[in-house]
Amino acid sequence: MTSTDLTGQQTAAPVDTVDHAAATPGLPQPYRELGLKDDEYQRIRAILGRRPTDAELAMYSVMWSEHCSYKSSKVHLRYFGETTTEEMRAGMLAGIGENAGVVDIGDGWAVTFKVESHNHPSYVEPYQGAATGVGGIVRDILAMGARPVAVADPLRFGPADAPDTRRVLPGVVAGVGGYGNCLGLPNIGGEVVFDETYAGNPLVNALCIGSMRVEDLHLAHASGVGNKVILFGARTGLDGIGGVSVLASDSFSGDETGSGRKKLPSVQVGDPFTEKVLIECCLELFRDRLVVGIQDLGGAGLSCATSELASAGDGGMRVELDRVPLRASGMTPAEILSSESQERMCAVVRPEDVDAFLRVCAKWDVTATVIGEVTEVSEEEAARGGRLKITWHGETVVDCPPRTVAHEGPVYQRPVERPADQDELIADTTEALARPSGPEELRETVLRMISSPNLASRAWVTDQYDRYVRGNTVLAQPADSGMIRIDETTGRGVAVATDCNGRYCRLDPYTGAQLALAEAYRNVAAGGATPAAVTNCLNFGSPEDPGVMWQFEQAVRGLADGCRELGIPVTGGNVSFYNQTGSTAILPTPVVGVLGVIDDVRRRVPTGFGTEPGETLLLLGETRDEFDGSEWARVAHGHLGGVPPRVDLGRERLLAEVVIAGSRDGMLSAAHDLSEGGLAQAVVESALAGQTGCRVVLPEGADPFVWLFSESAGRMLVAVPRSEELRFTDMCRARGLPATKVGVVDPESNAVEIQGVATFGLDELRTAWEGTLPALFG
Amino acid sequence: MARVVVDVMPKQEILDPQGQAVAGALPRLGFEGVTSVRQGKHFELEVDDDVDDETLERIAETLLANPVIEDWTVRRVTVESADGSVAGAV
Amino acid sequence: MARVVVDVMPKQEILDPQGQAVAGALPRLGFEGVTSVRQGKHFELEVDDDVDDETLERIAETLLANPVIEDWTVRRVTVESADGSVAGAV
Amino acid sequence: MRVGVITFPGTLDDVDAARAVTTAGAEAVPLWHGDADLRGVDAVIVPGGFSYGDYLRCGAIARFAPVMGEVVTAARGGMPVLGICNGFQILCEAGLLPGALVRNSGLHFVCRDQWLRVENTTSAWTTRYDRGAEILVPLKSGEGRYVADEATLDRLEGEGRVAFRYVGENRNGALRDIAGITDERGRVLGLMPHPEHAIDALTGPSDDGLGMFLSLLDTVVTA
Ligand SMILES: Nc1ncnc2c1ncn2[C@@H]1O[C@H](COP(=O)(O)OP(=O)(O)O)[C@@H](O)[C@H]1O
Ligand SMILES: [Mg+2]
Repeated sequence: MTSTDLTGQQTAAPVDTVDHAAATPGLPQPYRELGLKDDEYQRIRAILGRRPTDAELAMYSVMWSEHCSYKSSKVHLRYFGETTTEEMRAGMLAGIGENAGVVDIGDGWAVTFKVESHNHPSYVEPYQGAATGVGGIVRDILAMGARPVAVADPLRFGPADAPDTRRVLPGVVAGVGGYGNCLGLPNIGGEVVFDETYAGNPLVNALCIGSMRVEDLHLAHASGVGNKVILFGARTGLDGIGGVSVLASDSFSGDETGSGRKKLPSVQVGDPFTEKVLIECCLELFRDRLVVGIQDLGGAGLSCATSELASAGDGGMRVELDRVPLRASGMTPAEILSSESQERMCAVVRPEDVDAFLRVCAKWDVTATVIGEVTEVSEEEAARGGRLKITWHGETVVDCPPRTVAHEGPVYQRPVERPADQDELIADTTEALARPSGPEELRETVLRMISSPNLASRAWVTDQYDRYVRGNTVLAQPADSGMIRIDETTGRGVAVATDCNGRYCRLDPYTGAQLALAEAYRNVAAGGATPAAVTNCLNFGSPEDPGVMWQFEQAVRGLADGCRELGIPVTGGNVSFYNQTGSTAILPTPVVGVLGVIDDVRRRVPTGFGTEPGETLLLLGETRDEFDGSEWARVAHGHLGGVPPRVDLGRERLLAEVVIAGSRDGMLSAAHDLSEGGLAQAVVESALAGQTGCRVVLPEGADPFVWLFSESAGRMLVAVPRSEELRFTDMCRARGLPATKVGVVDPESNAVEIQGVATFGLDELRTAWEGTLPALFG
Repeated sequence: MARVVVDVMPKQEILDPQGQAVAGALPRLGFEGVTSVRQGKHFELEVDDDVDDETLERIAETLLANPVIEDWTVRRVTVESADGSVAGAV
Repeated sequence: MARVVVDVMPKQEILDPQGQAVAGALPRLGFEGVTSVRQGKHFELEVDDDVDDETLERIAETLLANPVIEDWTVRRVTVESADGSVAGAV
Repeated sequence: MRVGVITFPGTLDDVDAARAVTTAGAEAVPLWHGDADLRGVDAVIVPGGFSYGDYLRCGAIARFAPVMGEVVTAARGGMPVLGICNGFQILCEAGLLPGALVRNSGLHFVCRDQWLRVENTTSAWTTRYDRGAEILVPLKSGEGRYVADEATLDRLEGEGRVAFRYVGENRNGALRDIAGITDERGRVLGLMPHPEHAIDALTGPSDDGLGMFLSLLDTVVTA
């Protein structure tokens, strides 16, 4: 095999070919260093009938990793499919298994969306980790044939005042912004959550939405014998190779004196400009119908793209690896196959279209190279999922059934066990915690809550993101959901929200996942859109911990059962395990993204008060004494225990229907869902968003503490123009949705008055709410 | 008082999109013969005389460069020519 | 083949917020004695031997630096030490 | 009336600029960076974005594009040219406008709804506004801090070439709160904030930006 020093000087050593592998069955291979277990290695040998070559070993090891193969989660994720009814599937043009789910939104438009995690890379190198996280999810969406049209970024960090958070958060935010802004994708939502379990394990999830005409959907497959495989975009370099560099190290080169490659950093650097050009180039290729199949290169690089394309097609694939344009000299076949260089795509193209394809690439100054073709396979090979043959200067270095690489990785039934301390945790409720009493303490609690890191304004973050670009953003931060116009003529659009309260999930992962779903669903409805589909990003600790697997199993079941009850399908998602430090896992964090559809974005419902001269405030839903897991319990007592708020998905559905009907009939001038921080938080946010004061009058006999801070689910604060009040409350009554009058908006006032409790100047509230993050992060 | 120059460059194996963009632009502007460009950062520090080399090295490593993706060099500059160009000595 | 280094710095009279941010961060990290920091760009070009000094100067002036706000120096680098640090000569 | 909108690799706001032109009632004509051809347009918009990734310096590479040679010639001949954000940076790099745009003093990219005061109502792009009027448009840039030497700033002020100024917070630290300037003849306008994102209160903070495109119509029609 060839080994190289960092300056690219080649030291002659033969490449490990298939023939060589067959001839040297006993050669020791560093499979453990590459993360493979003994039995997994033996399985590869059994599949191939010989030892793998270095290149094959690189491919299998990265494709059989947890990240690519879902080996610990697969058995559980099946439940999503099992719980999806035909009716739910009706609007789905592509679902789980494709790069991203695709939803028919009407008027001939389809929308695709997906969230993905880039957690660990963002801890190692916050800027580049976050940037390439955005880049990766955007290419996923692009590979569906869609134009990426918006992004969102659910983020989680350690304590806001921890020194490491001061390193990680600004870098992550700058990276998300730096990449997304440069791509010209409006950032329309996300989350920023602080909790000590995320110290050392920040969660950087990135979501992208794409739109296309229904007939333009492209799926990744390499069909049509003779079709060419074209690699285009950035050159392939040594970045992101990480572990595979052991294949080039001394101990395994069989040459004790050779200068092996020192272990490379597994960090990738993003080039958003190249990606922007790649997007435009791809869209032109799609428009000109020059693409038969397409796949993005993400984690696992060419290993993934070639094996997935080949196994999804109807033939085999032959790739000449030496044709791959390189950025570094002396790269080995194994390194080329596992490089995670960003901003690359792989397409299957009819031979007669190759010239036109290359012309489009040249117009955009995008490097494009034919690296192989779709080949004919025997019936026997076809039964095994085709054949992938990769050569290096004429010698075969990979020869395998691609399905065994891409889809037939190991599947584990990991032990699942409810943690021993779960009962203790549930028993430790908030019942005994001291509550504020009297106007003075309540007043102080309001200010302390709205300025706490988890409830304070996110403007420090979101002001670094372009939310205007493309000119279709109708709702963005601060709003319950981001909403964009898809069709400029009809006004049809989509809304998206992501949510998860990891504290609730820690107390009860099943209910917690449903609460995450319920909140995202409610947030989408608050803007006036009809929830239509779900994506998720399941962030958990180590799957080798039976307690974590229990959390995972419970969360998946809760989410899937919840989706069935709400009648909206999960169209895709992503799993991120091993988010833990030592034996301490992060809070179970199944981030749920809900996509909604709105037929005309002009009827969107804003968050801020004051768009109509006279407005009545109504609280929809029921308020119970529910403080376990609440933000108040954290802020006031640093407490986590008990059971999360009750979830009633039937009620969520009704609430959404009423709000959407209100939006359709022009009965609502503002809406804001209640979640962390309860009613007080919602009132403050809506008053500040509209720069309009209000007077809150709680019902007779109400306990102001409970009414102001409880986190009961299934509630929304709405502002109703005076003229619509009767009509709207009649509708609520007729449909059985509790609606309580809790005050009036006062356009003349610069204050939020909570009668009998306190009066706050808008300036005072703004200072408290907006000051926190700038004071922490500059 | 001494002047210290720290140059920070992307590591060889790390992508340098900025350098690439410059290299790509040169031929379009009619400049031939430049085969590669890499772009990094250049810091000029004025430091008290009692700041030792080890401290400078630590400053470079912890603040000026990101060791995960960048290499750096630290030089004390002894001569400053009139046009502002510096002739360095380590 | 020759290596050319171009350093580009913000003009003295132009505010350099990046340099200031670094200077401000140093004491917080426990580094004393650095009285000023300025941040600019550092380019390393590999050029064919037939590229003359005048061309290099034009490359720096028209592309690498913006004369309205920046000063620059161009040096051909003759020695490269083992650790990758360069000792320059104009 | 035909208004050219240039697309460089990395341009982002070309669709928005074209939409604004159309909304104002003119025809938007796409211009490609690689073609040294203005296709007979009456005015040109150099839109926002990250041309060539904004690597090296914002606008530094784009200004050498073939189309820019034509723009410079046409502008010197009096054709109205509007550079927005990255376009403003490109016009400065190209020498059509004095000064430069550098990193925001806070070192962060800033996206916010920004109040501007209209200081000049005689340029090709500002006749529809009242002097001293305040308009609300998005500002979104990482390198939006306008700088020039004192003499240049004094000259700009003296000649009434400061077209727009930031009102209230000046988040990028631009000298003398300058948001936009014109050339000597008032035909070329460079502006950091984005009027093309403020043509409809549905998708922007206001429709205050439309006035710039309507002003152009007046200018060209009466010319
Ligand atoms: N990282 C982020 N990126 C973009 N937008 C964000 C981010 N974090 C929060 N936001 C936005 O800020 C607003 C407030 O966030 P949050 O309080 O989490 O909303 P909610 O409670 O309604 O889910 C929302 O519009 C949300 O989308
Ligand atoms: Mg909400």
